[in-house]
Amino acid sequence: MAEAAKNAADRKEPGKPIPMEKLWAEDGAGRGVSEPALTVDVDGFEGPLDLLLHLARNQKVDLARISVLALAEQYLAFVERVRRMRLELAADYLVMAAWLAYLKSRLLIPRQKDDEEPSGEEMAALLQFRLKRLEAMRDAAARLVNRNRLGRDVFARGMPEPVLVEKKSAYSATLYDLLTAYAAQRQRRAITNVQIAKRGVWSLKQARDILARMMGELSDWTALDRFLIAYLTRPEERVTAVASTFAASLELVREGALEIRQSAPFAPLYMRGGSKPPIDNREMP
Amino acid sequence: MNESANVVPFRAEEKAPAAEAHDAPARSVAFAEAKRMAEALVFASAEPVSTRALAERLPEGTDVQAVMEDLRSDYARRGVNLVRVADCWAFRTAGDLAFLMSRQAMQQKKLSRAALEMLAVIAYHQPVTRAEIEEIRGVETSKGTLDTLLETGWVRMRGRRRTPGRPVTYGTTTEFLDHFGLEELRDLPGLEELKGAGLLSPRMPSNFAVPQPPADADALGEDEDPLTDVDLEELGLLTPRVEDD
Amino acid sequence: MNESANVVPFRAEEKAPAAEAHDAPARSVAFAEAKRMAEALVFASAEPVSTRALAERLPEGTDVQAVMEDLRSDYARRGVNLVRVADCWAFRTAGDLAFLMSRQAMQQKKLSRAALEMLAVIAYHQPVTRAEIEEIRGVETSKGTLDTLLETGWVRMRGRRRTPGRPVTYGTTTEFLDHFGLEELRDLPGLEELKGAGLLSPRMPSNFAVPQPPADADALGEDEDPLTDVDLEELGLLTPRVEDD
Repeated sequence: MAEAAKNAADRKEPGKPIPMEKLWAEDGAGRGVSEPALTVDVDGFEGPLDLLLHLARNQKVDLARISVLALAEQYLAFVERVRRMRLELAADYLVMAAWLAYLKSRLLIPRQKDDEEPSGEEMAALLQFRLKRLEAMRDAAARLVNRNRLGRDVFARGMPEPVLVEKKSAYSATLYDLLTAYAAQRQRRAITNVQIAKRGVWSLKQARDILARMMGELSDWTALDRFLIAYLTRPEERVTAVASTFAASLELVREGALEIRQSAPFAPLYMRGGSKPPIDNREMP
Repeated sequence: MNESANVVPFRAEEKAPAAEAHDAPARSVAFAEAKRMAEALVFASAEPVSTRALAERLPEGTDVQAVMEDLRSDYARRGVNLVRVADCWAFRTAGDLAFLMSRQAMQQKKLSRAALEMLAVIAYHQPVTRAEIEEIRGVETSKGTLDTLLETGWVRMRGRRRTPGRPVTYGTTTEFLDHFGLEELRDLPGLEELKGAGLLSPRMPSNFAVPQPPADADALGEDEDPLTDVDLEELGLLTPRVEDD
Repeated sequence: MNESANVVPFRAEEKAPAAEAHDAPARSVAFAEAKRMAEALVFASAEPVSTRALAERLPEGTDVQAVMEDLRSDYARRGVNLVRVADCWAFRTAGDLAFLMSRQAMQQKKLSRAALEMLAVIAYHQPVTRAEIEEIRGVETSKGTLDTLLETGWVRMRGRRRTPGRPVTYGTTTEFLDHFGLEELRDLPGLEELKGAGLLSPRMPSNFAVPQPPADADALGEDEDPLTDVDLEELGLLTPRVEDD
């Protein structure tokens, strides 16, 4: 597993030196590892966008000129294959698959006249924007760590004469100290009788989180729920997923963060972002 | 006799604006003495010293900014430089002598790739909420990454966003600037370019260059190779692992 | 225009022995560079640096003694001096500026773990009584810890709870907010944010809650009475007034 991850990292830019990677410590913790016998090793990757970026670089052209369709197909092929082998993938990867499947359908189906949904090209541009932005941050990180750094390349006074105290208070502590102390003690007291429940159903919160995350990408009417459900769940979980997603979407509509419409009973549900941002439910008790 | 710009160690005091020295010798004396005091105060400390703290200790009426700028140019070409970090001042060994110094570099804890990436996102996009960081990185924050960054002292909670839910915002600290040798956030490498390219905005800017899609979405461009069915296993993406029990 | 010997901050490099500069400009460049290196090494070292250690690090053939003597005279009148201790070199702030350095020397103390924990509980759960703090922390509070917190100026007695025994309630002060860079108490991160930052396990029991501190730190709660002078006397915070007659 570790070996495979290493290979994946080594192959990132075939033929090119990868000085950036050298600066990164090995990631110890595996991700996506779960109970079932088989797991997918996406250890070398920081999420689906990173995987896409990697696949895009494999196209060996500038990010602005990649074939988004080919990229989407490649990603979906990867996910399909994983699913056929009944392996598990982290939810993030599946959310991306749902979105890409939708993007693909938009790119391939000719545009209708009264079509209010975003065009495939607009969606492709959005994906390219996100990839470019991520790559920019990646480069920025490399440029940062390559700077002359204090304690490595540049040094402070080795024998400080500790005489100048600026803070008025005689005591010092940081907010981080304070929060760590608080969290640690509350946890110590609370953790004694914690049972970790196995999740058999899609919680409302889960569905809400996923919807809220995808909404950032929905600028116009989108029949996203079907893609979401197709990729995100195993058949036996489908009912609970539909129920939770639907309930969560109603909640978002109530908040004004989402609009929904349906042209006829049992017709696809169309969604688009509302006028307000979703309430950050991390804050809600 | 300075043969090379590189070796001029100190600007001579004589080069101070002549007018000033002639007109107000008393002020000049006071100024030079203030420089000595500021120099001693900042030199003594390993931590950057704030302009405010200096103002409190220097004789009343001292133009601290001018004193510090003067000192900075005194030290500009020496082995030790006076640097500004946000609103603070510190002496640091010259960057070009890193080769010499790294022999005594202490072992530094390496940050994970995820942590570094998140640090960059926070630095360039601050103030930024966790949800926004996740949006940019396209992945949920794994446990401990943000924690690690807070622990380094480079990242801090800045406040709360005035939106529903009032999410906490994150930003960088003065220690971050000090560690990476930045005077201020505007000195972040490539910041202006990134801003200009619209890559620091949370949403895709309307002027973001949308490449003209080919008429036939399936047709490859001139400089495109068809994708081979990439062997995912070869890429190391798919490694079935049998759990031993 | 140097009016006083005392304020000549740096000897100009131009004053280097003319003969030397004329005869061997190349050597002079190397010499100046060696000075920069030595300066940086001595500055960054955690202890005085021996001439021998310097010789090892400076380019081969450097006249270390000459370099150091030259540096020493560079710094002779600055706010910082290069001093020789036995066969070692170190920078020291100038002796005549000692008055400056010791002026506000204040020992900064770190809060003990227990004090930090208690402070955090008071911040989040205020107004809170001592018994409640103990209940939350699950340990008895030593008198000293609470005293320390009151001494920091970050914690104050707010009032008395309207329950039997009328226990004193504790809360935080404005200095607390200042010190921790918070605009208001509600800026303290909540449950989900503590989890998000990796400070709290994501798997806390469902009934686990982090209280939201009051919006107005000064407003007394419904079941709180203000502290009276009598209370303060009882608590030993107000010296009993001597009735004059």
